[in-house]
Amino acid sequence: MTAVLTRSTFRHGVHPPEQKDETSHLAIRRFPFAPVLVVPLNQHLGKPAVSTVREGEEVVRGQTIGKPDGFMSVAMHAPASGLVRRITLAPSAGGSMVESVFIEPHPAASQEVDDGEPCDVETASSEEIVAAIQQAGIVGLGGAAFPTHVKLRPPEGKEFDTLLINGVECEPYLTTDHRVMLEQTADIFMGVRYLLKATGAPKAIIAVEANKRDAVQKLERALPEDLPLEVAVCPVKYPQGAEKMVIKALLGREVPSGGLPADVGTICINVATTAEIGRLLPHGRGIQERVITIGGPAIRHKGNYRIPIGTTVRFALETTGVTGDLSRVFLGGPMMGPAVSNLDVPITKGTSGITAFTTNEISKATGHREIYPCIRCARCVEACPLYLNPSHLGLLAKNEQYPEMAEDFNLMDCFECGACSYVCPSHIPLVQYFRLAKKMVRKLEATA
Amino acid sequence: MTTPVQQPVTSVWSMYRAIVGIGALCALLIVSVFKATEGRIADNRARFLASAVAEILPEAQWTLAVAVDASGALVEASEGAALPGYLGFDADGNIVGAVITGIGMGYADNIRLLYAYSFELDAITGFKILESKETPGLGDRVEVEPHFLASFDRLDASLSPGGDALANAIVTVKQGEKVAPWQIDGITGATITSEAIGRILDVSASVWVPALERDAAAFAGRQPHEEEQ
Amino acid sequence: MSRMSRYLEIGSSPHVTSGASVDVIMRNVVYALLPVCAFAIYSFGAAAALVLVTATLSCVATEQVLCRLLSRPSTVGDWSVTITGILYGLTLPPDLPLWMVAVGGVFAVAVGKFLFGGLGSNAFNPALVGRAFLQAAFPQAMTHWAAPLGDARFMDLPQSTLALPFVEPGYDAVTTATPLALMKFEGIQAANQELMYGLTAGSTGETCAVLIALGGLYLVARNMMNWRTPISILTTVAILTLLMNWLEPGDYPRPAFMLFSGGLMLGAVYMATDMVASPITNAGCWLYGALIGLLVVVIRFWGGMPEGVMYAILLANAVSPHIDRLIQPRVFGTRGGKT
Amino acid sequence: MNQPPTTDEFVKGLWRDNPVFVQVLGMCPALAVSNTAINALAMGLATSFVLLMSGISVSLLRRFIPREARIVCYICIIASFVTVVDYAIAAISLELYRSLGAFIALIVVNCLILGRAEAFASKNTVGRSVLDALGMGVGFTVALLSIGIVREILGSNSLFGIALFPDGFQTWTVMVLPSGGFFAMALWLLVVNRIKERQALKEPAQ
Amino acid sequence: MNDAAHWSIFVEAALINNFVLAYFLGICPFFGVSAKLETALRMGGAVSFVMLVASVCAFSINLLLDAVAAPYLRIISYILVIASTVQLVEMLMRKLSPATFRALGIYLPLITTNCAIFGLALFQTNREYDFTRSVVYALGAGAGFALALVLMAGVREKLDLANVPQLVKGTAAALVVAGILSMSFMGFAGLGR
Repeated sequence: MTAVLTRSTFRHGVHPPEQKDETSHLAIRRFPFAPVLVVPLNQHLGKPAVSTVREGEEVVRGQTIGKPDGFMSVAMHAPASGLVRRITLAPSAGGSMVESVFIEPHPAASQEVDDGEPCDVETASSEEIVAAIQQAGIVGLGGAAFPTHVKLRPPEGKEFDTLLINGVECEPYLTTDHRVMLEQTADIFMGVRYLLKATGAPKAIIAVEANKRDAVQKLERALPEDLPLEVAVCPVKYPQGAEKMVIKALLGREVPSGGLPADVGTICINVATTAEIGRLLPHGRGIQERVITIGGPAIRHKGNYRIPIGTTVRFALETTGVTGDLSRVFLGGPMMGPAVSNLDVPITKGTSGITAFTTNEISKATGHREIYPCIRCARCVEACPLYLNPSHLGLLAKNEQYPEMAEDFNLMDCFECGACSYVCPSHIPLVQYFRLAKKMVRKLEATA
Repeated sequence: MTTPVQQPVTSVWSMYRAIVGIGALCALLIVSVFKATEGRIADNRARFLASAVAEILPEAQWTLAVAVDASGALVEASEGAALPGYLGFDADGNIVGAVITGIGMGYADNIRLLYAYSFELDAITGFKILESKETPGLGDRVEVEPHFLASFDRLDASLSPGGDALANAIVTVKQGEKVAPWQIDGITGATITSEAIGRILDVSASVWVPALERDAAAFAGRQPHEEEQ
Repeated sequence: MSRMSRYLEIGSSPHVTSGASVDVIMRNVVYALLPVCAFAIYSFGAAAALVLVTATLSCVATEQVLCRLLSRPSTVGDWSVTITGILYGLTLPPDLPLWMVAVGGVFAVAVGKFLFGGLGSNAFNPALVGRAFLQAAFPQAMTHWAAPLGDARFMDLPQSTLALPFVEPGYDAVTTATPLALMKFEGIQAANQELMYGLTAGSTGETCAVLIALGGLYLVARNMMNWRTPISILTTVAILTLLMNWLEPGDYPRPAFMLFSGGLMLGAVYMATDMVASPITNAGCWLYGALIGLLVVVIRFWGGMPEGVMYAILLANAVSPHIDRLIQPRVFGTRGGKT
Repeated sequence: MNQPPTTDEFVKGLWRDNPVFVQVLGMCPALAVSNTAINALAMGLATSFVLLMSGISVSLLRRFIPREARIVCYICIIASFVTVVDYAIAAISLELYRSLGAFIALIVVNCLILGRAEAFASKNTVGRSVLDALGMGVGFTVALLSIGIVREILGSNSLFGIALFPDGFQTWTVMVLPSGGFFAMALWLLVVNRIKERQALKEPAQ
Repeated sequence: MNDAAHWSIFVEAALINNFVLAYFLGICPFFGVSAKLETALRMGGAVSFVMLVASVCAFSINLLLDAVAAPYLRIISYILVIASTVQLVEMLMRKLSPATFRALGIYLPLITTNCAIFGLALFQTNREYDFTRSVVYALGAGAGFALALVLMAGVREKLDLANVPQLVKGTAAALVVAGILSMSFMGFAGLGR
């Protein structure tokens, strides 16, 4: 099978500078173990895992240290062999304190990964694969950290006709999926096999943006004959990596407002997640590390690193080195990545990168940001991939009319891609408004 | 309803009593004021008419209200006729001309005007705006613009040979293009209003002039009623 | 590591922007207007220059003073009031007394913009509010047109230009009528070339259709104007005129005359496209443009005034919130995709 | 309820509860016939007269009028006095009558009058009602006059029909047009609001 | 008898001499209910309807008053008959069409003694319109009233979200908007001749 070169994409969207050239050619390197790894038990959406270790206990790398608490939860594994120093509350990237396991890696340990019960793709049933994925602690590695196994079973009365492997990676600066596609091609194909079996979908498509030609070629060349998988290339546009957008771009299907991809017979799995499934399940292992891009103008040794979960941002930055005045650090890319105020927060399963800006760069990127009133130039309307009206939503938010925003203007559909803020000539912090507004609406709904 | 039951329920009788009583009081008031002012108002009206007539038909000593009935005949106007005309008489009872009310849509609202018709000249010899809401400074120039008013020295309104229509329709033309006696020299910048005046005159004169020419003579020799002096 | 011990800046994502800025957009509109201004001065001479300068200065000064009075930070720097001033100046007769220009300028900014809350809140185009006020206040002066390309236009000022404040202006003998007035009241249509190149009488900036269109193209090319609005207006006017011409040939002017005469080009390109007072969606802009076109044709053909662009745009401004309410973008996933 | 009349009944209508600028009542006449000062004055006086007379009548008859039928009775009384005023003005000056037009008859639906009858006169003694009506009437007249003066000076270059400035003053036609009415009233409202704001700022300091 | 063309009467009443923007009639409900589009629409509908009723009433009253030669009873009879007819219609509507009543009904008591309604009755009398012209005039006036109300509501809803100075908020802002609308409606002058 050959790659489908498609011109089709979603409507609207923006074209921020890609900034991927500095790291896209750098092979994934292994990151050293930090003196202390902070492993939050809540690295996914849903209920936190329940700790299965005690303070002072020795753990082996890959050993389960947290078991899933119900269906909307996944297992947690030790990222290194060492000593559980403490189990206590620690700051997280989101700003709140979460229960975390502090592990001190043994400097002398071999850091051999502990294998569990393997799950053979040939013999395992669909249910067994789903359970294995949950036990492997697999979540969406693209950033959302949604437990993958939850997505895999089609809802009652629906079935999947397409498995979409999302290798779009539209955020500027990030090149992890790109490198994974180049270097873990076989893992991806193995992962697809697991996923096809688990979901019952007859075929799979892997979506790649046109700026990753080498990955496309690699995938095509290595594509096994028996795998019903095709590679589709779509034009570069932000935020094509969002689930709804990539489904629209490749299949022309619109996920209903408030609905799931399953409603249009599609399941969408991130390419790195797929690779991890393919890599871990045959050995019965769990996630103890992930690939991230450490980049941005303030980083001295930019690159793609396989980094143990729980490494603090501080340790990561100290290892790669920083140039200039470090001014803003965010986890992920610059469009959606949350800025961190505290460098001691750990890297989790959902962290796809660390981007660091210097004072200089920030002022260059964001200009001198005088906030003007909205002049209704409609650029945000033209940018919003969900065809919302950010201009009017912004006005309503400013006047604190939150319920109206949700009821009449589909506020809750917003996934905070940042396209509106990016284009706004009045520099109105629209995404910030919407984030707050969504929080307020949820609060109102909860109290109502 | 949780109306507190403080007030005793009003009897039907007291309601009738109140309404009828107040109605009677009001009726008394209104009728007495009407009677008291009737004379003065009539005086005022007559004076107003007289001053308007004096302006556009100075020869007339007194006037008689007339109207055109459904068959097109000139008759003495009944009280409160909508758009009355007036025959102007001199002291000897000779008819010296007629003053007629015309109405029509102007630029912003209805224009109501009086115009004078001369039997001798078969022409309209002047007009006076009674009511208009034309734009001050633009539309109201019809009352002051000399070349426009000059058209009314003698605006031809002669009848066709059959005697039942105007020989030539009265029409406002562009400023400076008046060539015929039945044309009104328009005002650039107040075109709408000046054209409206032409149209009002044309419509009104088409009805009135045939009736006047045919029947006015019958009224000759009338003497003024007392209240019209 | 000392570099990492400093305070980190907390900013909400996205951490990059496209670099677009209101003042840049506004400044570009001013650039686009400069050729139109230059032609106005070339065509009508020193008087037009004075009108434009007075209009702009009065608008800018009003904004500055009002900001000061209400203890708000000055908003002159966003250039929007400069656009208002220039646009307003471009809609005035070239020999309008300067004191009237100033009165209208103050009104435009104080009432048309500031009372509504300044930039982004004005429900009506402020320049047109100012002009409409003058049209209502001084109808004679506002319908008094100097002939273009007069011989002494750079040396002598019309008598009326320097009329003392509150004094009725006197006029030089030579006046002329605009092409629209000639058409409406005299039935004479100016030639296409005259209209395109601005060899006719009219407001300072409305005469040269070519330069207006060029400025508009520049702004469209820079994505600073929604081209749909002017195209919709012009198309509607052209179609309706063609229709009337076909129904009753002779009574109505030809479409080209309608398009290039009067303030239609200036209004369609620069006034109707005022983003604040026009609908936000593209579909809304089409509808809004069609409404303006319809009103222009109705007022020009059947109304009392030869020109209707100003009123048409003001009325459409008032309708625009309703257009926005009716035509919202269809939210993704609310119609169901292909399956 | 039957307290003795106080000066406050009179004074409140002038400023604190000014019917036009504060309560925003009776706007139709305030805008429609305020294009000249003389019209404004005549309208103000006519309205005050009706206000006063209906106030007295309602107050006098308040025990006689049953609650259920009060509105219809008030309307009857008001309409009668309006008819009286209508004829009186026609008798005094036809010119004035013509320029006020239908707006005299429209006094009958001026919310101010029915409002005062219902809210005040029906609950208070004749003395207090008279003071209240006078205060409201004067307040109404003054408000109308202040709008009318601005509109007449700018719009017609005259005051009470007397030409003001020598020839050559450029009249502002807009001020005699309807839009001028809106603008002139808005201007006065801003002035009044500003003064009230100042007062409110001062008060807590005392 | 006034013999203006029907369509010109309609255009004149609706646009040129708009009851609100040129005659200032019905200003109270205009400012009162023009803050939200929903209420503005309903009020516009209710006023149009009552205008129609009032027009028919006034025409009949006039016939009667002319017959008995009692012009001095005009004001009092107009107001009483219009007010009571509206009451009757309200009761009928409540019985026959509860849906319409819910939509318009609550506004009916508000407008029985509204200047716009009463003004309509007076103006059609002054203009000496015949029956059909009176009805057309009422329809035009009602349409114009509703139009002004709806336009006003749109702008005011926009102003709700805008940065209007405290001093101007409320009636002053509404007056300014009405003034600008009134100036804009001057563009219609001369139509319908």
